[in-house]
Amino acid sequence: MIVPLPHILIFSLLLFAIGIYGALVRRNIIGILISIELMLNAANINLIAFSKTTSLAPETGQIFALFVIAIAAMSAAVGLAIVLALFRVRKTVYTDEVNLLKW
Amino acid sequence: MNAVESLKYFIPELVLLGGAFVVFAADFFAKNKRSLGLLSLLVIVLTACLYTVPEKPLPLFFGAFYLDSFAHFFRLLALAVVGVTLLISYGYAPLHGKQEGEFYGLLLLAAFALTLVAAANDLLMIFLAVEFVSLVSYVLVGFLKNDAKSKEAALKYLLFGSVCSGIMLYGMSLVYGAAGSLELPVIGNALFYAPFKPLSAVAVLCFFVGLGFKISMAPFHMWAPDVYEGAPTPVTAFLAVAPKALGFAVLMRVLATVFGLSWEGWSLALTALSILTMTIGNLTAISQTNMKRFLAYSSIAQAGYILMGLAVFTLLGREAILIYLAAYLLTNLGAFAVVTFVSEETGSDDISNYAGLSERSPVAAALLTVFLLSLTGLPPLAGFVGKYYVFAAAIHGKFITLAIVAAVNSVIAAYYYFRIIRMMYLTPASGPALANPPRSIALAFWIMFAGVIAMGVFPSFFLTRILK
Amino acid sequence: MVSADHILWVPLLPFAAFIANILAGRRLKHRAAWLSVATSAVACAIALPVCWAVFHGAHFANQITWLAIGKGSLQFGYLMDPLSATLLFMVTIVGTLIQIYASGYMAGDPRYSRFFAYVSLFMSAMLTLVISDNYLLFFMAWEIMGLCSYLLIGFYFEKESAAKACFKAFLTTRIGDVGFLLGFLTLFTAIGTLSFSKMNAIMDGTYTGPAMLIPVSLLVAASLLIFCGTIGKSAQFPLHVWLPDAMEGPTPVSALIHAATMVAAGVFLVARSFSLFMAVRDVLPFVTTIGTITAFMAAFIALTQTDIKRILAYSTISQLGYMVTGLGLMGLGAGTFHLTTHAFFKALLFLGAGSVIHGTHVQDIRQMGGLFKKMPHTATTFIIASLALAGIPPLSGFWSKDEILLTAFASGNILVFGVLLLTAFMTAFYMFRLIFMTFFGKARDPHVHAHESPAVMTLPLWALAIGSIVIGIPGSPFMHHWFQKFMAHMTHYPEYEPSAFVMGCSITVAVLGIGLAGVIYLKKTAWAEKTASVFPTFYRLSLNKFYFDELYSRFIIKPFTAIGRILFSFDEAVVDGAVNGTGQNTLFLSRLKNWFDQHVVDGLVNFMGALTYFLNAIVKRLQTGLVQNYMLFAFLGFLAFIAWQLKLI
Amino acid sequence: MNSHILSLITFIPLAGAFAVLFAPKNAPRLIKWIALGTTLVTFALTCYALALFNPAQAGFQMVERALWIPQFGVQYLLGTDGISFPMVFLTGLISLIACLGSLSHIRVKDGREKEYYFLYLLLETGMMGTFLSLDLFLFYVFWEVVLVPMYFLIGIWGGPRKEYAAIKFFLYTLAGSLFMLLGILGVYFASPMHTFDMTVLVGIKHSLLFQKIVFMAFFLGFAIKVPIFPFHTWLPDAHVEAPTPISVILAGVLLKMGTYGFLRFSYPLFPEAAHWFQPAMATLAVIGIIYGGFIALAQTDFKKMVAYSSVSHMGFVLLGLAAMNADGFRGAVLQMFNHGTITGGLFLLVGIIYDRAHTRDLNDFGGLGAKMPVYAGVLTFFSLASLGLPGLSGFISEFLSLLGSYQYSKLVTGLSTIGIILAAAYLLYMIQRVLLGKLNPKWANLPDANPLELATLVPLMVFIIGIGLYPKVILNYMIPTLDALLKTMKV
Amino acid sequence: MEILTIGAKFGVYIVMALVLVFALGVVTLRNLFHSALCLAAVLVGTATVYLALRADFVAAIQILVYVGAVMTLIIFAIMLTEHLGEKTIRQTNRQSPAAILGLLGFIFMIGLVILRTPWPVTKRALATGTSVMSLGKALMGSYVFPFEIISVILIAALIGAVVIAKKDPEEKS
Repeated sequence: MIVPLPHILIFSLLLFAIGIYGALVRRNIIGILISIELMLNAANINLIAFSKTTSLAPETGQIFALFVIAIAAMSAAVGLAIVLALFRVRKTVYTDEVNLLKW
Repeated sequence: MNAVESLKYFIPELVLLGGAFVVFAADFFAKNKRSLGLLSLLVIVLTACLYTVPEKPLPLFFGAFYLDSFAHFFRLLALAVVGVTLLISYGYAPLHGKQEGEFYGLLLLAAFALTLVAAANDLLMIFLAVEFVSLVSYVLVGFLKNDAKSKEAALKYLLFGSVCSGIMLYGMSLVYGAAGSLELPVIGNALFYAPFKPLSAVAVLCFFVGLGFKISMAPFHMWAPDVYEGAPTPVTAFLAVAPKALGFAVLMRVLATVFGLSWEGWSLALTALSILTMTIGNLTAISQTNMKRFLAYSSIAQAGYILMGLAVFTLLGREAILIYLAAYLLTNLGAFAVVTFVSEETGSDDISNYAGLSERSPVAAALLTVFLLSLTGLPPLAGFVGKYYVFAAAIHGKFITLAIVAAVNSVIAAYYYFRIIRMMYLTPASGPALANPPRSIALAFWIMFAGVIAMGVFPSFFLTRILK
Repeated sequence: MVSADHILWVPLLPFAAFIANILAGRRLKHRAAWLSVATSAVACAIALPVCWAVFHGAHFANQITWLAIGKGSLQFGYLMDPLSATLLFMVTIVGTLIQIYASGYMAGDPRYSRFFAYVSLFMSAMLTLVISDNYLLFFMAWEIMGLCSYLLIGFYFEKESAAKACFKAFLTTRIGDVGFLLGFLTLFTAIGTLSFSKMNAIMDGTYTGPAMLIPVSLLVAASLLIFCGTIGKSAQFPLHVWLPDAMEGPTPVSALIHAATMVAAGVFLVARSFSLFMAVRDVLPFVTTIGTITAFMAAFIALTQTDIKRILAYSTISQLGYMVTGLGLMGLGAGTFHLTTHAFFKALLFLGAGSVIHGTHVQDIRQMGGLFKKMPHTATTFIIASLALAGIPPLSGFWSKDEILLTAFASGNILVFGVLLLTAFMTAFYMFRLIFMTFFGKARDPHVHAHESPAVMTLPLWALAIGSIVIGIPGSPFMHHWFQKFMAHMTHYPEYEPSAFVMGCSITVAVLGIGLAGVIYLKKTAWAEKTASVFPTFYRLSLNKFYFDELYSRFIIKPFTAIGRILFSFDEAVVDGAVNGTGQNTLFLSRLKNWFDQHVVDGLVNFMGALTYFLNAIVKRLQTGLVQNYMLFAFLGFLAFIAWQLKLI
Repeated sequence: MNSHILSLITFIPLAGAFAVLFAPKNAPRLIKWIALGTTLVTFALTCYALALFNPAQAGFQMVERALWIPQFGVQYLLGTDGISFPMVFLTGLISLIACLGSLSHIRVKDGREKEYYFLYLLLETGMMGTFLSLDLFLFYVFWEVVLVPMYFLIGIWGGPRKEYAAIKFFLYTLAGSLFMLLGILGVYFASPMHTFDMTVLVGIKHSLLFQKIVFMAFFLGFAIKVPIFPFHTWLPDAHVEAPTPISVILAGVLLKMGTYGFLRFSYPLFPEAAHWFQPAMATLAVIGIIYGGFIALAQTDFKKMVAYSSVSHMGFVLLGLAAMNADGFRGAVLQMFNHGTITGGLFLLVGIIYDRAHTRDLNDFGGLGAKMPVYAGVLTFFSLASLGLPGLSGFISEFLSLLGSYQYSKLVTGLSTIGIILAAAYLLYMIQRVLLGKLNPKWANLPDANPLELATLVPLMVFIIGIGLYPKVILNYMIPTLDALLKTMKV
Repeated sequence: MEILTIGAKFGVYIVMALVLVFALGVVTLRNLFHSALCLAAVLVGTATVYLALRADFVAAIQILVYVGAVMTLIIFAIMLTEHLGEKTIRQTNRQSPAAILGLLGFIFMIGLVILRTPWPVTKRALATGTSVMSLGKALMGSYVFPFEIISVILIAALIGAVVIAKKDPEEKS
């Protein structure tokens, strides 16, 4: 192991936190989607790291990571499709301008 | 069980999946897109016919598709929901002629995804299946063209859902690190180790976020009203029941096999969450003016009651969840079927449109009343059986405070359900009589009505089948 | 014991008349009266032989189980002993005569049959009461009489005064009745029975059943509470206020119910419970005091009244006080005797007054005068009755009144004796004031055209007059005080030798009273005003009936209304519009409670509702429609749960 | 037939309800006849059951037992005894009377007869079931079934504030009954064999603490229904706003369900707790009696006055219950029956005058006694019965209640008698304002009560007089059961 | 070797630090296009970390799928929805203080848990590296079901994305 496991975990935690921050504060929907990619990426780092250290079958974590990448790609695709569709009807990509539905 | 051996048990799902692709394909050729709806319905019926009750748990595909009676119940439930949703959609005009084929196909895929959720027994499959359901749901919610609300709902659903499943994924990764495996039972054994307790706590809460979002548990419920309001009404009906039920299924599995042994703290947490959920749902529902939004809050509150069973988590508690879900399915789908029809006819979802419905469409009003009464939990209707069960579980598990809070909440709930009933019966009509409902919708709500009554009057028939 | 079950027809016949009249009254028309009279007469015919037998020492009783209570049961039945025989004798005769009279008096009234229905019901109840053998049946009959009284006082209900009077009468007596009810409940708790004969046996110590320990305090409470019933029904101080107002009813009603029978039932109650009172003699002075106060006070008020019926009403109250006093002094025979005689002559007086009213259509004696010549039969009988009331020998009233005076004198209560003597003087005075102003002198009001009443009315007058004369004989020395000895069968009470002194005093005050009245109202009419101006306080006290009504309305209410004005600024209409003292009092209280009900009890619930809505407003605001707000909220919730679960909080 | 007589009594109204539902919409006459026929048949069946009923037997009779939900031991268990039978009879009677009353008092908009009579018959099934079921679960089901039709009947056909009154009634009762449900579950799980069967549950002894808690839970449910003092505020609203026949049902039958619950469930199941709560119950009874009386006195609304008088009179039922002795119980059950007939009659009378005058303001009337002699006579009759005039039924039950409570507490009894005086005051004050005095010229043309209206009142009068003169007739049916109950309560 | 190992270790730390810096850039930069570029950098950096953890195949996929496909998609979306370099509009909403506070708490608590947890480290796992072959075998063996499922999901997502993004045929543009 090239770096101690906890260091990697803290690294991924910080990355995850930054991702959440982005999701919480970015106004642009695409920005939020990007931030979500960060979050998934952070989780992937965890999976890879653990697969290296703890797993009985080392492939497990990596395979999980692969699937996560695939899912991330798909949700990005669907997400961006929705953004485009929304942009078409609302002419905006800012979340705080998308609040027809409330209360 | 390896892949080839598993296939023979997997035929119904294959039929479902194949059916979905057939519908997608047929969409290119079929002139009459409407017939695709019937085709989809046929697929559902066929699948249901092919289902067999698993005698013993079958770990199909190396355990990735874990078919036991629990999974069987939920796949039946999923199929039922999708079937009724199909019926409702078939009579839902805004969809007519607009990519109808894709819509039905996606619904069939949703049924397939839900089946996967029901049978998921490791972290990977849970994540995949839940994401599958979510992705299909996002698309279904945003299906209506040029409908700002529909798109907005889809967007909110997507963003909120992605963040929540991100958090769940993070929690899964931690659990994986601790146990070194994705198998639920292995994880359960590993987490039994005392120093993992804080980790367990964090992990279980991460699961609560990811699945709590699905079951609209407070404080992860806030997407629900907006999405329910914005989505096409049949989709709302689908969302209000199917993902929620399956969310409960996964939660039950996870809690039972992973955290059941290692750590009891979640019981208290769930008690709090249950109270929070039902209270917030009920309090907010009081002042709603949009029918779908109103039902969204109501379904949040209902989730709170179901959570009672989860919090108690005795045998009785687990049974209570199943029973409640079955009752909830019948009642809510019925209600949504009526709501679809009324919104369709009156042109909006406003509760004020329901004024004098008893004169404008006596049958719809009477049925909706029955469904609302069932939601209130009045005997002899299905909702009462469910409510009875969760109360019984709470009392039996000595969760007295929870039971009392739930009782008080039920009174508040009765108040707002009766607001609608009052609107329908005590307020003068706001327009001319409504036309007869489309046959498919009528079929849907009559079936649900029969179910609600039958389950209320002869619960034992249902109980033996559900609890088997 | 011998049975005489046919006695049951006595109350049942009038009841049948009641049913017939109520259901078919309109079709019966004037025959309604004959139905009532006939049933009453037949009842009389059945009752008299039984009474006769009892007078000769027989004793009848029988009962059936009516109601199961506790481990035992309540027996209903009749009891014919000297007391009930006496009353039965009196009630049937007087009742029948009065109904005959009423058939003439009420002629032409639109609710003619209704009247006789009520009267028959009353007769039925009164007769039931008389022959009943236990407290519960007694009480039931008692209450139904109260009802009839209510209905008959309010017979002319179109008059506001009548409407109010009947309400007042029922409510006031009901206060006493509740006491009575509690009284016999207490008694039941103490001795386990409500039967008169059983109670008498227990009190006399002749009871043969299992021995029991009787708490004396309970008996005292029971006797006092039962006496409350008497106070209400017999219009004793301080609940006497309803009786004068009750004169709003038709005059035969006043005669029957409010003079001869119902009001006497209160006295009868004490006589019935005599063994109880004798067992706890400590309460007797209380009874005496109430009786004496009532007797004096009512007579004093009667001195200045001008309404012919009101004078008689106060006279009735006064005479009832006499009876109560007699009983309070352990004079069972004396009290009962006076009760019987009084029934005859007071009924006669009322009927006479009714005849006068019938003939003149006025009630105020200041508008009358010189009626003797125009109404000879009425006047003659009226004078006979007055003489009897005043206590002029050998008329019946003399003997009975003398008996009470003798009891007072001989038992050593000189103060009581003195007061009673004074009362007797006043009685003679006001009665003859009435007679002189009504029948003698000149006609004062030219608009009054008097005429004699028809025979159907005068014949009963004469019958009663004869009764008033002779009915005293059985208790007089001519028959060796047979009646008193007869009563002594019932229970042991001290007997007194007749005293010439007492007789003398009695006759003297009576004559003095009559004489003074004659002087003032026939010769020196100015003296009346002069006396009034000499003693203004007394005059006003008497004229305003000791301000009882005013006291009741003002003294209990005023503090409340003051608070009410300050706190709730109640409109005066509410308070002023109330009927009477208790009415106002309770009205106020009930409004207060109503307010409490609406604002506090309901308020709590509404508060819960408001709270719900308040929380709703908060929770609703969280739903901003901004998805990132939702996420933040969810995330913070997630954090809070982590913190809680990790025990950081 | 004999073996299923109770089921027939319970479900014939339901069958009638469905018959009404499937009747053609534009045949109001047919619907009315179906409804009337159904209630009549039901009443006839109760009379037939009366003949079958063995008054000397203390236990449950005509028991019908079948498994309903075996998973949690719920049985379809019907049976009757001396406590429930008078109530069933009362329900049959009042339902018939109120149905008759509906013919004249319910002015329905076109086509709504169907809804009305459907709900009405559904309500009857609920009431019958409540009184007949011996299984706690079944009881709860029927108990709740009553609520919904009631909501609609008040809400659709009620007075100006009907919506408020209906929802208030509904929520109050629902709140109470939910707590009762929790209590029922508590009892269920505390029983070793997990059963709802009353006949079995009676034999189980619980700890005092448990008894107290569960008694409280049941108490909330029943107290709201009775209603007992602080929970009574739904009553005036509901009674006043409800249409006349429904007021009759409310006062005549629904209130009894609460006190019936005490006798049927609370007392035999939790005898020790019952004794522990005895002072509290007696106190609440007295408060109810006096409080209701005072407020009734202050009312200017005729119907509200009658409504509050119900609070007072039901206080006597509670008083008898609180006495916990033979006389008290007999008084209580009898008072339940009597209050049903008397107050039911009073509500009908209010309805009659309201139909004519369209006002219920007492101060607005006056002198009607001359104008409407028959009406006046009947009104006076019912008022007298209500104020406890001996010879009429109300007296007997109040007397027995007082006799019972006297053996428990003299103070309580003494205070309760204030209620008797108050009853006289408010009822006579009402009579004075309505019937006596000068005729308000506004009402010069009011017609007297018609035969249809009288037909609803006369049967009640027969019962009132009959029981008043010879109470043994009905008491005999109750005594063995009540004595047996008393025996089980001796701890 | 020593120096090489230390150097590599040092290098990994530097990469991790850079990744974090770029990640901050992703969420804070006003220009969304720049954010996207930062994301690319983050993804590449992460791939480097994967390499360091001897997950070569995943690293490769990361570069291919993420940087290659997803980034392209995102940049297309950015270009379709707004003009490049639009800097004047505020890019963050008002809840960032609350978010920062919450996240500090989150980092603190989760960090605590991470550091306190005795992560099991199996020697064997450390020793054995994973080859692409073993991955492939696993994917075709015990993970064949999820593998097939993900293809279904892909189809569903594709159809969904097309359906959503497609213009209404009846709409008159």
